[in-house]
Amino acid sequence: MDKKNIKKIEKEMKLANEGLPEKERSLFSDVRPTSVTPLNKYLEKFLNWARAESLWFLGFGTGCGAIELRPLMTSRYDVFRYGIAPRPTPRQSSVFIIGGYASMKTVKRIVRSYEQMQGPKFVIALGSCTINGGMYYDSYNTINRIDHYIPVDVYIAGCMPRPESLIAGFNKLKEKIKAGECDGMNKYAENFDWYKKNQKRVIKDWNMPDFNW
Amino acid sequence: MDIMIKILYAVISVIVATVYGLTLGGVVQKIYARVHGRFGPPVWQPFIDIIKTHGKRVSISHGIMFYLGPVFRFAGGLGTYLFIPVIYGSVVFANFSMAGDLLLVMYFIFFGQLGMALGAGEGGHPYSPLGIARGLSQMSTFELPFSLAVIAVAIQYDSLNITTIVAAQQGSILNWTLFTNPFAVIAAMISLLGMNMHSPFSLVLAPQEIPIGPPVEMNSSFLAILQTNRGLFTAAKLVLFMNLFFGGATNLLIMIVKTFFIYLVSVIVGAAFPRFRPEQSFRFFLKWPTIIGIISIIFIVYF
Amino acid sequence: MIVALILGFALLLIGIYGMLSQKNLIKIVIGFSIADTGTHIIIVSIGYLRNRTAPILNSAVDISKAVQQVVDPIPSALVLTAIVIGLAVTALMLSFVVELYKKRQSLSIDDYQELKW
Amino acid sequence: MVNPIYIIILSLAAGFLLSIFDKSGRKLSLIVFYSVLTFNVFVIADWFYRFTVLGVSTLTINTAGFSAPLSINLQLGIQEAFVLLFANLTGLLAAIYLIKKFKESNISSLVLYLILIMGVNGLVMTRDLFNMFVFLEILSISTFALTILTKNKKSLSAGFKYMIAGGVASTFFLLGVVFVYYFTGNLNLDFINPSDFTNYGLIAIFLLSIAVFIELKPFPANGWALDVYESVNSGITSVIAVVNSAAIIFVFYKIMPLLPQNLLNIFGIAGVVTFFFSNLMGLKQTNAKRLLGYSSIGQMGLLVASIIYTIHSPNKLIYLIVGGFFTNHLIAKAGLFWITGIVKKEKIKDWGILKENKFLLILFGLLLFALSGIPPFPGFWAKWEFIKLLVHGKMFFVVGGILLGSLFEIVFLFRWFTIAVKGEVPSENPKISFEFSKYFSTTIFVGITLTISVVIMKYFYDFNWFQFLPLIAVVVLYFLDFIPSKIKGFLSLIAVGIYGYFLYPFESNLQLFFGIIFIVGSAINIIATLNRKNINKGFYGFLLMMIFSFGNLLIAKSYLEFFLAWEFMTISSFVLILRGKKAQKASLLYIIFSTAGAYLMMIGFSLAPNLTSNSALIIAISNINLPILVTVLLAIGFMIKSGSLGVHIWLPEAHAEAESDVSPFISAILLKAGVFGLFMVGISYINHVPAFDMFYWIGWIGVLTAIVGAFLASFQEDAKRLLAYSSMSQVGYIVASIAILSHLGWLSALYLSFNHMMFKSALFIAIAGVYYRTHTRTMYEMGGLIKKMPLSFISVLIGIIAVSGVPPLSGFGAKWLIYSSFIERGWYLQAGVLFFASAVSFLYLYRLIHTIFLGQLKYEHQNVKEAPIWFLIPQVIFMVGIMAISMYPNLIIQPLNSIVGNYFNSSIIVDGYNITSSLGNWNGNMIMFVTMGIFVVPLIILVLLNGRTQTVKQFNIVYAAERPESPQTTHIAYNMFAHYRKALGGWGKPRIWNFWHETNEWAHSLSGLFRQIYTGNGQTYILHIILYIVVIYFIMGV
Amino acid sequence: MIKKILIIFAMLGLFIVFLPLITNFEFSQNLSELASKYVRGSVDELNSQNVVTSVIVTYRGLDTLGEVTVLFLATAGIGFLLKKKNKKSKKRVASEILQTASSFLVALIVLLGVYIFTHGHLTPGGGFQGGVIIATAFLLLLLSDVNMKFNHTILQVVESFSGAFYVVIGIIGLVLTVGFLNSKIIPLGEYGTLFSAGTIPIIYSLIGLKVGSELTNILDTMRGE
Repeated sequence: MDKKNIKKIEKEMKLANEGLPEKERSLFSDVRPTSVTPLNKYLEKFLNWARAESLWFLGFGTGCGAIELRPLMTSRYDVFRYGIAPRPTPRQSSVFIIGGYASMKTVKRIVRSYEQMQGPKFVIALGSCTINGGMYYDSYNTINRIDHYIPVDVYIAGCMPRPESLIAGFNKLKEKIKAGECDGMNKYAENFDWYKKNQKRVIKDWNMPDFNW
Repeated sequence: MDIMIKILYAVISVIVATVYGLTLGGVVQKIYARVHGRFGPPVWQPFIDIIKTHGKRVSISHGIMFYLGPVFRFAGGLGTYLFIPVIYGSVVFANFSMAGDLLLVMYFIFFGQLGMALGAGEGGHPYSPLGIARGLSQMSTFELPFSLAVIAVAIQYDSLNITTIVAAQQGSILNWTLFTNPFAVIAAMISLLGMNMHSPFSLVLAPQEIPIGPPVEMNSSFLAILQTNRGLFTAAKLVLFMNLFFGGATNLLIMIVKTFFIYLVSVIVGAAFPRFRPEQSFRFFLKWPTIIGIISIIFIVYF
Repeated sequence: MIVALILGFALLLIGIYGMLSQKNLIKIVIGFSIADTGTHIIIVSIGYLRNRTAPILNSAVDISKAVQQVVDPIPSALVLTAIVIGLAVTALMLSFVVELYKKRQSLSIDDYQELKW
Repeated sequence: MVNPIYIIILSLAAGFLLSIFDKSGRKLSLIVFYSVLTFNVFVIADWFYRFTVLGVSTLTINTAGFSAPLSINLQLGIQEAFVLLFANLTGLLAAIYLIKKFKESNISSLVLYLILIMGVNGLVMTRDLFNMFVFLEILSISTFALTILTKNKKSLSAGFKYMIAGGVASTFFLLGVVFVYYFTGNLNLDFINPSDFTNYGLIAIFLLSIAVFIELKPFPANGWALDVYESVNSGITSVIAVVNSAAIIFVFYKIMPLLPQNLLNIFGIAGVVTFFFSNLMGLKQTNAKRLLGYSSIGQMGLLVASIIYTIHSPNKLIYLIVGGFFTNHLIAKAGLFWITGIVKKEKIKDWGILKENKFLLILFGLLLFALSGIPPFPGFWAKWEFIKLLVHGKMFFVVGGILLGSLFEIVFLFRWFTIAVKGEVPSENPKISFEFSKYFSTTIFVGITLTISVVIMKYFYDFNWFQFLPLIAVVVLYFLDFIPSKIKGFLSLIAVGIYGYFLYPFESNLQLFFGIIFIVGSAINIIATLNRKNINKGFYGFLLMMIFSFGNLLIAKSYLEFFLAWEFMTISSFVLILRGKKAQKASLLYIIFSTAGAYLMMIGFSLAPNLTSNSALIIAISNINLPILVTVLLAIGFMIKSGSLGVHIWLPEAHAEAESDVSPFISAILLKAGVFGLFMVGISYINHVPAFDMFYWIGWIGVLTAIVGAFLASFQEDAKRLLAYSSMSQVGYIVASIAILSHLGWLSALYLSFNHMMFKSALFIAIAGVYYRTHTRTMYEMGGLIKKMPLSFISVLIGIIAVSGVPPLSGFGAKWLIYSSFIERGWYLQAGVLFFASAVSFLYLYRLIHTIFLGQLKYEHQNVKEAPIWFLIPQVIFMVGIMAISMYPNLIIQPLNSIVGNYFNSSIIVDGYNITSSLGNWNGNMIMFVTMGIFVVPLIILVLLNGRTQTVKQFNIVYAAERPESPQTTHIAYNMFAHYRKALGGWGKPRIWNFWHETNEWAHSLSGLFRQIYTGNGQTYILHIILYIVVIYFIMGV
Repeated sequence: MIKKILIIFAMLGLFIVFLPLITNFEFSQNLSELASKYVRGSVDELNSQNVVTSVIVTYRGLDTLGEVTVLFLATAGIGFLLKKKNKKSKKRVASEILQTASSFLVALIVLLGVYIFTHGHLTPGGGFQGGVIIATAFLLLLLSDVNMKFNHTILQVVESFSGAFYVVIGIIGLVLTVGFLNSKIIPLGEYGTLFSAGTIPIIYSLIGLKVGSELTNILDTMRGE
């Protein structure tokens, strides 16, 4: 391909960032996320093991379920022994726990934080509300299915699920990771436009770039 | 050819120190967990964490300085370590200590901190400069008692050469600076609390106030390098303290034992105390340890 | 003639006192004039020699012994000049007073202190 | 050859007839008037020429056909001729200045003026006391009448006060004359035997002299004079202040032989007191002419004191001192009064108008410089020699009074000057009307004072052309000023090159070293100035003047040459600083502190023993055993220049407010002049160690300077101010290292000096580039510029690494040397404090680079470009230099080792790249390679192991799941170390600044307090006079 | 209050300053050497009866020239200061007696004045005294007729030329190289007569004229105020 075409394609690949005012567009990256092919089989397997054994979850409580995260870190449940630890910044976390119902306002933050996590990244949807809306199924202000907005790896049903269930969920996630089944990052990149469309449908005051690097 | 062997030795030395430092980190986590009444992560958790972080598929960078920040940091750790003779009498662990003396080591510590500060600064996150401002300020305050202690040591042994200082402490346990000039050791050990940034002096990372401070934007391999450095740098500092105040080490085992106990001081204090506010921390360092440091100099000059 | 000397000094002091204590511009000038006059009297009295005559060498004086018979001519010469000068200064001062009065309609020296510090 | 009596007769005859001539038109009378004045000048000039060049002996003119005691005789000698030439010339020029007035005014004004000049001539020449009285009265009456040349209420009342005061004084004079006659039987000065004044006879001489002295306006009996100066027409004021004063001072000089020594001493002290207090009271004055009045009165006091104290000195010295003060003060004062008449602004704050008129501004500046005793004007030489004389006579109180008074004078004169250059143009009447005659007179006078300056430099001192170079540079570039700035810049660069070539063969390597700092450093810094656009009037002239005076400092062979170069340096740097936009206060502060330092140095040099060899001062001084007092004074002088703690407050202001391409010169080079001076003191000190260990305390001051400077720098918001405090801190290190007085100490001082020159130049120029692009120095208004100005960033990065002392760059070498030397010397606590300072320096260095280059780029800087090439070239040169000496420290350590080896035994061993001291070792080269190696390792790891790296933009940050609001709110920069300040608590208060501020307030309060004695009431003034007479009488005691 | 105390203090001080001059004052028994020379010289060299006049006009001639100048200056100064305004002031008309007497006396007084200044070298008197007397004549005129106008041109011419001639006489001495203001440039004449003592009577006459005209001028200027 000649240079002109490459440039043209690159330009098409750029995100429009239409939600931003003109003067702010230069402050945000407008690069589209791409899927990443895994490394060769054995290396990937090794890395998956490491990813599974060192699960750093993002310490954001996005809903009422976040209350169940706290006991995990205390001496009673002590998830540290499974290599699970909270992390205060999405840049360094690999697990995002959606703590229950997600209001329109929260979805925006969830999307933003999710996009800022570095892949491979995993999502645990906690509680019924994240699965089908739960008791808020007909609320005007909550979404019903979180997996319309970000890819989810493990669901933990219940209202509220107890910490034990959470630990079980983590273990399930570990198994899935080790098996190489958790590829939410690539899924999100490949179906980016679909996810974005869903997100933009519920988030009205979209003042972010289309993809939050 | 000589230089190649030298480099080979240095590589070995660094790897040993890094592995030791990371393991020590794991052990400390374990100790902390036990203090809390937990089991805690496995001792090797730091290694898994590093592998995982390196294993990230994507990373973001804010620019060239951001990219080089962790490199500076790790180079600082490496340098600090490499300019210290780790084991007295050992060729393998002598590192590049002939390039300079104690002052070089002390100033090389800044190398990594400065680089990291610049890298974090380019990240553009407000927490980074906040953390750095705290870190630099605290650093300036604990350097004062530490430097006083170092000066006391230099007076005592009439040398700034670490090997010479270690050599002077050989023979008997009573030759250790710990016993010959206890004030200097006290001042330096208090400084070490600050250096290790365990609570009550964990101002920089302070996860609850400024979520982890400077490296808030660091991700993937950048973070992994920082984690690696943490092991190495801890080891380097402990070795330095061991050399200056605790008679050095004649073999690896003694080094491990000694440094472990030196570190334990920080850990115990850290596990027992809550965090200072920044100005409390600064005032603390400028007050008691400084006075003790001055006493140590007076002690060594006049007694 | 010691009396003249004392009188001269007295006038001098009185004149100066007048200059220092009187607020009226014209009185100050008068004070100056008095002091000036006092000075002139002092000058004249200095030239006086006991039992001698004026230094005019007409028939009343023996020319060959004139030196022993006349008073000192120099102070007399000086005082003449001094008087004229005093007159000139006084006249000029008075014309200043006139002009000042025209500008401000006041003769009090306290009213002319806008220049200070 | 005209009989000098004609200048009296002709004036008189013309005076008598003028009103008749006037009947046929003003033109004729003006022609007569001016031709008589001109005739006078020519006759006197002719005689002056005869006396000075042809060596004609003193001329005595008898009148009435009788010789002296019988008749009145006149005398014209070289002194009379000098005073008369001066008075007549001033008279002529003042008349030209007043020509417009004379055309309109009553004929009487011409008559009065002519006879005034006649009176002066008579007064100067006559030898008869009573005749003196007559001429004095002629002078007084004509002056009284002329005070109302412009008639208004103020001038009238001032004239009246003047008359009364004059009347009282002349009454006393008359009394004195008569009693002198009474006691001695004589009126002719040549025939009066001072020994006739026994006991009560002294009262006669007292009355005589006190009257003359009152006419000389001593403090506090001089309120009338001030009022006259303030209110009377400028032309006439200049005559009163100059011509009258000249005549009366000469009268005083004539009767001096009659006075007993104790009375002379009293008058001398009274003169100094007058000088001191009038300058003190001048501090608070806001009216231009009254200010000049204060200055004038003060200078008269100084002149009296100088006459009294020099009377027993060799003739040449008297001419230099008295003549110097005389011409300097009178010319400058006349010129300044004329300028006030041209400008027509009463209030000093309105003088900003002057900058609209460059020519007038230059005249004003020159006269002001002359008045304040700045070289090359005569006042400088006079002051130098006078202080020397007084110091040798151990009259330290007099010296103190004079210098303190001079300092006050500097304060108000330069405040005035800075207002003229930088002040606001007043809204009403913002134009200066042009009158040729006024400009003519002023210009002639400026020309004369310059000529006299050259004459003094040429004939009294045998300076060679090198010492003139700074002046020549200014003059030459003044004439080349029309050329565009860039070309002038290149020319300057060439000039500096040539200068350096001529300077090069130094006598010692220490000189060579400082030569490199001064000349090469300046040359590189000049490149940054090439960025200037337009014409930049005056810039390069003063820049070259400064650079040449740096060089001249090095080769100065005597104290005077050194001090001369020092003063040239001060004044040129002052002008350069003043060019900054808001530099009014800063430059004033600078000149005040510099002058204070210079005065201390002046005393110091005066006390110093004579030099014995003909080498440069820095070499010759090693054989000189400086007394401890000298050492202290010189050291303080030099430490002021290097901004040591306590006297540093000028430093941040000057650095910050100077133009951004001037700041590197000030910081990187000017401060080194102080360092050079300290070395000089040290060289003498180590060869002749006195009992008092002064350098121990200097060491402490240096150390405290370092720490305080570092803290202050950390709390700045202004980039240049931060760098300024950083300079202060770094120079503190240097000073402390010098104070160690050991091989290692001096090595580190020199090493750090060189280093500081390079990195501080680079930093200041980098900031200059940033300022050029962003138009702000406030750091929190910037941020994220690394993306826009990467080269400047790298320069700053290398700069701060070098400052901080982090290996592997050269800064570490400095730190290593310093700590080694301190510990070696046994200064442990000092070393600890320095260590602390060094740690604190990270605070400000990080703040500098972070808040400008890192963090969030602001909207308004989205389109900023890299700094211009002219800023980048010197930065690159300095960076290469820093890298070179970092990599190969031998390049500098080796020569420095040999330089310092001249003074101390070497205490280090240099083996290849390894430098070993008694304490430890340092291998810069190896450190560099190891660092490079260990830097590459993680870099490779990173490149290999990192996944797909996406470079993102500034707002792509984790922001607690939100997005940043704006760059301003996201950039952490303002008050970055607030917590530290909080932790410091009371230690963070600006005590030193407060101290100087309070000093200033107190000085002004005192000024306000003292000047209240001038109530404006004529009667009070008389009271002052009478009391003054009484008090002096009682002090004299009969 | 403070001012009053200070005034008293100042006066006391001055008194103390002057006191020794009074208490220790002794009249000298003999003429000073200088005075003796003057007395002898007046006869021997100047042929002038009045020693004071010799001293004033010849020995200390420069003083006298200065004195004249001072008076001249005062005139000029007052003229400069008090600019004429032609305002018709209504002043009381002088009495009949004064008017009549003055017209009668003026000529006599002027004559007396002239006598006094021409005989300055013989009798007590001289130019200044004579001039003043002449001026009193004009004062009388002014008193009798307030609106009287003097011819200023004549006054000025007299004033200027008498001054100028005085100077010229002085210069003649210079030209003849016997010294400025030397009175011996014309024959000394016979002792004790009107035409004796060289230029003294001439100079005194000029002075008389000058002083008279000047004082008249001053009086005239001040009249309006």
